[in-house]
Amino acid sequence: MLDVISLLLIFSGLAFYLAGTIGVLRMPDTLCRLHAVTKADNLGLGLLASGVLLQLSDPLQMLKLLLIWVLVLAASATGGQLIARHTLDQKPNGDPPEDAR
Amino acid sequence: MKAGALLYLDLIMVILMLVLAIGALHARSLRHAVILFIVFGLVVALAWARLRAPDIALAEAAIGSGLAGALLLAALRDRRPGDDATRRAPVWQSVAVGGLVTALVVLLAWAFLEVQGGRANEPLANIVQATLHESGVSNPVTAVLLNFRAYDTLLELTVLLAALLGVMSLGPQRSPMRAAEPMAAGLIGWLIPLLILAGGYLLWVGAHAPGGAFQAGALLAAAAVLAHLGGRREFQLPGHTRLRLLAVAGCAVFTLVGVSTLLGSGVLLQLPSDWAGGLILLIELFATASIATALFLVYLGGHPPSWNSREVHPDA
Amino acid sequence: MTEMLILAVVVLGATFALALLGMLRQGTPTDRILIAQLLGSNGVGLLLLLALLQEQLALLDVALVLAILSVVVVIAFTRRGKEQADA
Amino acid sequence: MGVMLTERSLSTLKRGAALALIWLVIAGPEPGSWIIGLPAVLFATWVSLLLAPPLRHRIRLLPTLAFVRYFLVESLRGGVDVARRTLSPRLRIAPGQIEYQSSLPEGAFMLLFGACVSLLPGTLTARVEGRSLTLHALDIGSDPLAQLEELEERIRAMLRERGEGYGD
Repeated sequence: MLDVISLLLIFSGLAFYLAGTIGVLRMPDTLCRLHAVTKADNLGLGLLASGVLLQLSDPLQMLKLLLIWVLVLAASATGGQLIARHTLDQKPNGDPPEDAR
Repeated sequence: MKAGALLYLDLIMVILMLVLAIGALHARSLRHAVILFIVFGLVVALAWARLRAPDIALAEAAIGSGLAGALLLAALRDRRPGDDATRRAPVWQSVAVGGLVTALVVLLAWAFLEVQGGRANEPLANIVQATLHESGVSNPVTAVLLNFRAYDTLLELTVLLAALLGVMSLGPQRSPMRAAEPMAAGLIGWLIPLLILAGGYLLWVGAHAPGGAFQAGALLAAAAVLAHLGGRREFQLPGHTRLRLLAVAGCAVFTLVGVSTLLGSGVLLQLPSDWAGGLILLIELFATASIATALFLVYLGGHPPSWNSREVHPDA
Repeated sequence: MTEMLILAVVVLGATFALALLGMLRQGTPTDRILIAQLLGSNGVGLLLLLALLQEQLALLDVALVLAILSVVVVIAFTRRGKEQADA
Repeated sequence: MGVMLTERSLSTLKRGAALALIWLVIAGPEPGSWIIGLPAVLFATWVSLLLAPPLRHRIRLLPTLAFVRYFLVESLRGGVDVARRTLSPRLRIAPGQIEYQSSLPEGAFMLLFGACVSLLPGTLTARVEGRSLTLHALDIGSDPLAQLEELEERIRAMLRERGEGYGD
């Protein structure tokens, strides 16, 4: 039973990973792509990690998994913002010359 | 799905590594090349994980992808216009490099076959496992690196020191950055303590599980790189005497231990079994400090202002 | 269980490859660093699955290190653009 | 003076305890790990206090738990929303930018606000400047303002102004 739940979580995580990737490929510009990366991907990792968590026995290892997830969550929410800001800062004068090459 | 299906994953990784390596070499611009190189490091780290070599996966994730990525991006920032001109190498250079690489591949293939089926009577891994209890640690990789083949590691530390000396001769360091905007500063503010803890953990865990001085040093160096990127002026480099001491501490302590074992037992770096655990931790502690110092100074890309104060700066 | 885990690992590996091919096709460096971030998070997922599959909990540590250092790269990338804009 | 001192040492202790807990999670229960762990935690605490000074507000426990629950549900909705949009054949998006003025205290809580906005359905923080936020919305027609206000209200519920020692 536990195995079934765990696999369900892992595979639904995979579905969101896939959705995030397709989102990145289909979205029209950088800012829209960031939506897909920060949201779908985090959910993917969250579900996958909880699926893996059910298979562990040591509570400290479970907490470590939780730590990894929170870390990726916070990092990608803020990292996404840094990229978004970077994009906005470049916008007024079009793509900077080094992008054009 | 049988276990053989994992072969598909391995195949994907091999193809990706080749695509990325070629892509990085033939990228449109240096920026593209650097980003492809960072992702290459990521895939290599995953490949090591797949090969059940977490020690190397850790080192590759920390140094190959993370730290080297930050270093190359910083180097790009500093380049002057015109540096980016993609100069075609002369034919003789390409031929010479190609020849050397081919020779290396042949040598590696030969070494691989030799280890696989060859003349060695017993696989090395068995010998290591059989004598692991004498090494003072329970992680076979650390046992090899710091006990059985300690002089290799000592020489590696020396190579890093030599590289550092080369970088220090390049001129003054990268200039400090302006203070980061609030979001980046906030992120850096909680990442640095976490990197310190993770570095300490890898140093400690190296004794019985994957980890060790190189990985730990890389994480501490990454913490310092973040402080530089965030423009945090409250973290000053130590003065030049202390900085020099930090840079050579790893080699020095390692050599001291080696010489004392030479005096004690007559064999260089023959660690006595009952002390080995403590000695290895001691060496790793100082090696971590030196590696972190060296990697960060290499990131700075030149000597700190305090390094040689007698030098006359032309633009002063 | 093991068979399904293997399937999951292969599917995630294929997703990784798909994102990477998208990266090679995409234009600007900013888009590429964005996809690098996506790949980093895919990589963490792969490591977690491999930790379970290969029964190597040390791979959790690799995932932790990867998670931290992929942000360091994003910071290094975005900070560099900022400086250039000022120059 | 005495009150301020205790406030300060209390927040130092809290920071240190949090980092020690993280060490325990990373390194595991073996007591030997504290040979490296203790100095590492002390150093990390010192550095952490240099980088991020103690908060001026106290966090209330129950609203925080409620917030965690709200956050988990919303990020699930956010992921489902963006997945549905991308997978629909016609890519249902109408992107646009919004400026938002928040009344949260500047600093850590604004950053938390900004980070959470990025995980709510359809919105992404692009810039935080003091109390004003520049957002990018995936569907400008879906009125993102209501959910921003709710998020802000829930963050405000978590904090309580510090009584004595406030304004040091």
